[in-house]
Amino acid sequence: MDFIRQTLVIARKDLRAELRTKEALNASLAFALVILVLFSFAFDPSEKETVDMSGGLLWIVFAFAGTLVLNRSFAREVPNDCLDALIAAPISGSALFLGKALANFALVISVELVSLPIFGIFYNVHWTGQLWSLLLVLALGTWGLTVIGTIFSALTVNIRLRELMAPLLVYPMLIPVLMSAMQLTMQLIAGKPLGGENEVWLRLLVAFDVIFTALSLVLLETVLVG
Amino acid sequence: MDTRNFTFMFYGFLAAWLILVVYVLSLVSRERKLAEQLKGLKGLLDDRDRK
Amino acid sequence: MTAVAAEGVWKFYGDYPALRDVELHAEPGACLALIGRNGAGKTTLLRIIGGFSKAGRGQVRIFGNDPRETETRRRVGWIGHGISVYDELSALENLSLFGRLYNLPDPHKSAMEWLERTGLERVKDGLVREFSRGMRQRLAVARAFLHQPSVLLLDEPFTALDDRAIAVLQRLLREALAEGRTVVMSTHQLREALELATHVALLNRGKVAFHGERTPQMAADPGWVYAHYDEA
Amino acid sequence: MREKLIYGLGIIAAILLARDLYSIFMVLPDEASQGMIYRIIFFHVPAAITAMLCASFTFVTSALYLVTKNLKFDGISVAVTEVGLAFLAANLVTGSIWGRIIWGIWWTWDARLTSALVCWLLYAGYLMLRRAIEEPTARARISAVFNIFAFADVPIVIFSIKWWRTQHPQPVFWGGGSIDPAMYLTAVLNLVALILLAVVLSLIRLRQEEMQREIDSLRRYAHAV
Repeated sequence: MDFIRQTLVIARKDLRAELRTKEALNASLAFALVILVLFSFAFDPSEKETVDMSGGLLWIVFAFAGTLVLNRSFAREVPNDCLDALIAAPISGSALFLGKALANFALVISVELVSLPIFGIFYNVHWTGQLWSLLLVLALGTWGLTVIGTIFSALTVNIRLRELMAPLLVYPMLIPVLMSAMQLTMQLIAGKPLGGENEVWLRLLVAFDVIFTALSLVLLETVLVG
Repeated sequence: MDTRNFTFMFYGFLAAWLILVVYVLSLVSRERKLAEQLKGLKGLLDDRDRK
Repeated sequence: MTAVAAEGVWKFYGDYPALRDVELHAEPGACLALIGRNGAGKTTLLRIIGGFSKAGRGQVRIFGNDPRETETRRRVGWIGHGISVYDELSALENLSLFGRLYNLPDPHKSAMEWLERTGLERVKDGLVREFSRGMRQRLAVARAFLHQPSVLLLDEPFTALDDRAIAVLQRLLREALAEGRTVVMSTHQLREALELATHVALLNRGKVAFHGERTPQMAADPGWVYAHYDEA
Repeated sequence: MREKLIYGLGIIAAILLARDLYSIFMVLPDEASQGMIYRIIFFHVPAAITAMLCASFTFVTSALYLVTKNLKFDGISVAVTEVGLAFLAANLVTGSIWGRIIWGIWWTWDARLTSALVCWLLYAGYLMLRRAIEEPTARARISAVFNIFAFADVPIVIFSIKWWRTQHPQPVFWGGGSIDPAMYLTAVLNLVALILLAVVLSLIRLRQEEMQREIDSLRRYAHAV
């Protein structure tokens, strides 16, 4: 179907362009590692404390490192007026959004999958206990992060204070995602299963992803075409 | 308990009113600034039209 | 069927009317030059025709359809101020990317064809970042012609181009017009534009001050139109 | 016409507020456990409700702008949002002062207070975003889209923070807590008074927004000539 093909074309373009320069990817990875190291110096947590704060620490790292990549998403189109070429191309706003979101998702997930083992080593936390549930939470949380990051990168693409404005707008929006992801990650690392009273957090995460993916698919066209 | 209770209630009402008053004052000052700009621009355009 | 038609188009920036009741049309095979001072609304009008922004009031039609419709966009080519190609990708990668976006039957073949026609086939695998200005501009021209658009919209095409790129663009535009395609361009370079133009439209502070055929007299003295129709 | 409306509503709001202040301090008895401090609730809760009403209203006008592209709705959106933010700030401050007595600490990461703070940050972002865009039409469009995203986030924020941690007493009016009819009447009257006050302030702010629009177009006209 055309929609899927065009989405993949956009996603592949974004990934190829990013992997060629790796500027945002390296910055994001370095940023994640620095925070992990600093936190271990700052708190020097005991075994019990580490597990308690694992969810919070990991998702703060993911959120901040992630936004470095996400802000670049539409900013990359500005130098040669490439955004005009994409708007002029016969693809719908939703295909453009989904393509960019998928590319961003892949990049942010890769940063996370690198930082997770490093977190395990630095804080000697056994995080592979419930690997599949953890990866599910990681995917859902990162998709929420990516959707909001991508649409706000588009929203602020033509604004002069773009680098400053995007984070200021994104973080308050992300609080529900970060909260539920932190809660679920901590429970999983502490060994508790996903069901039970964590169920409600999982539902909130899924609801957030669905609502804002739908909103972004509909509204990107309005954002880009004046 | 009672005196502290009263003082904090007083602070509470004072704070609530203070915020609203500060906001109203900012509205008033903005109103004056806008009116001046409007008058200045209109004056500028009138002179230019008369020339 | 009129290629490009603007009917009663208004465009507001806040309350300021950038375009005021613009009535313009271009038949297939015509080359309409939009001229006018800076801020007269040339680029604003062109961007509405290209579907980059919507008219406040009135409407723009390309072959009778709304410019934002996917099918219509498949038939429109655009050259703006920026070259709209990616520095991180090579010339061939850029053109095949746009070839796939425009759903061409064989993106690679069309890309190679247009690289040859703009003299870039030898550097097809070089990254655009390493290209000279002239090569980048010719690649932008190749991208605009890649999907054989029936309508070509050019926003001040001759300002940023070097001599070789201008020659290439003029040759391609003449061929396109001969094949019955339509060109609408906003421009300051009256000489290059008036050579190609079949019709001229003068915009003055958002209003159409003059719209008509290009007479030989205009080509001879580019300032003529301004003198007769452009009040202060 | 609008002038009369502003002054008329302003006077009604003032009268109501005076009556409420009188009844809050003079008429109503102290609450058994909390002593006098509970009186703050007569401002704390109505301020939150007014702020929430402002948020919903500005969501509607933002959506209307996107549909009609009429700048009037954009003006209303910014006016109502700004007033809503002022009331939410009042709610936050009174809440923390009340908390100081009840829970002994200035700021508790309690569900209601935290979600009010997050909502405040969201809509403060809206105003900052507006200030970063000059061109009026683009500003209206971009801020309307942001407003829709912010409004969609509010319920999720409230739920997520409520589950995260809750110390806030069950809602006194709807929580089935027994409430003395006189108190209830005063609270409702105070709510009406605050809503009227919000309408008045919004109308004033709207008039300023229109003046600003007129200034912008005169300035562009002056440059163009």
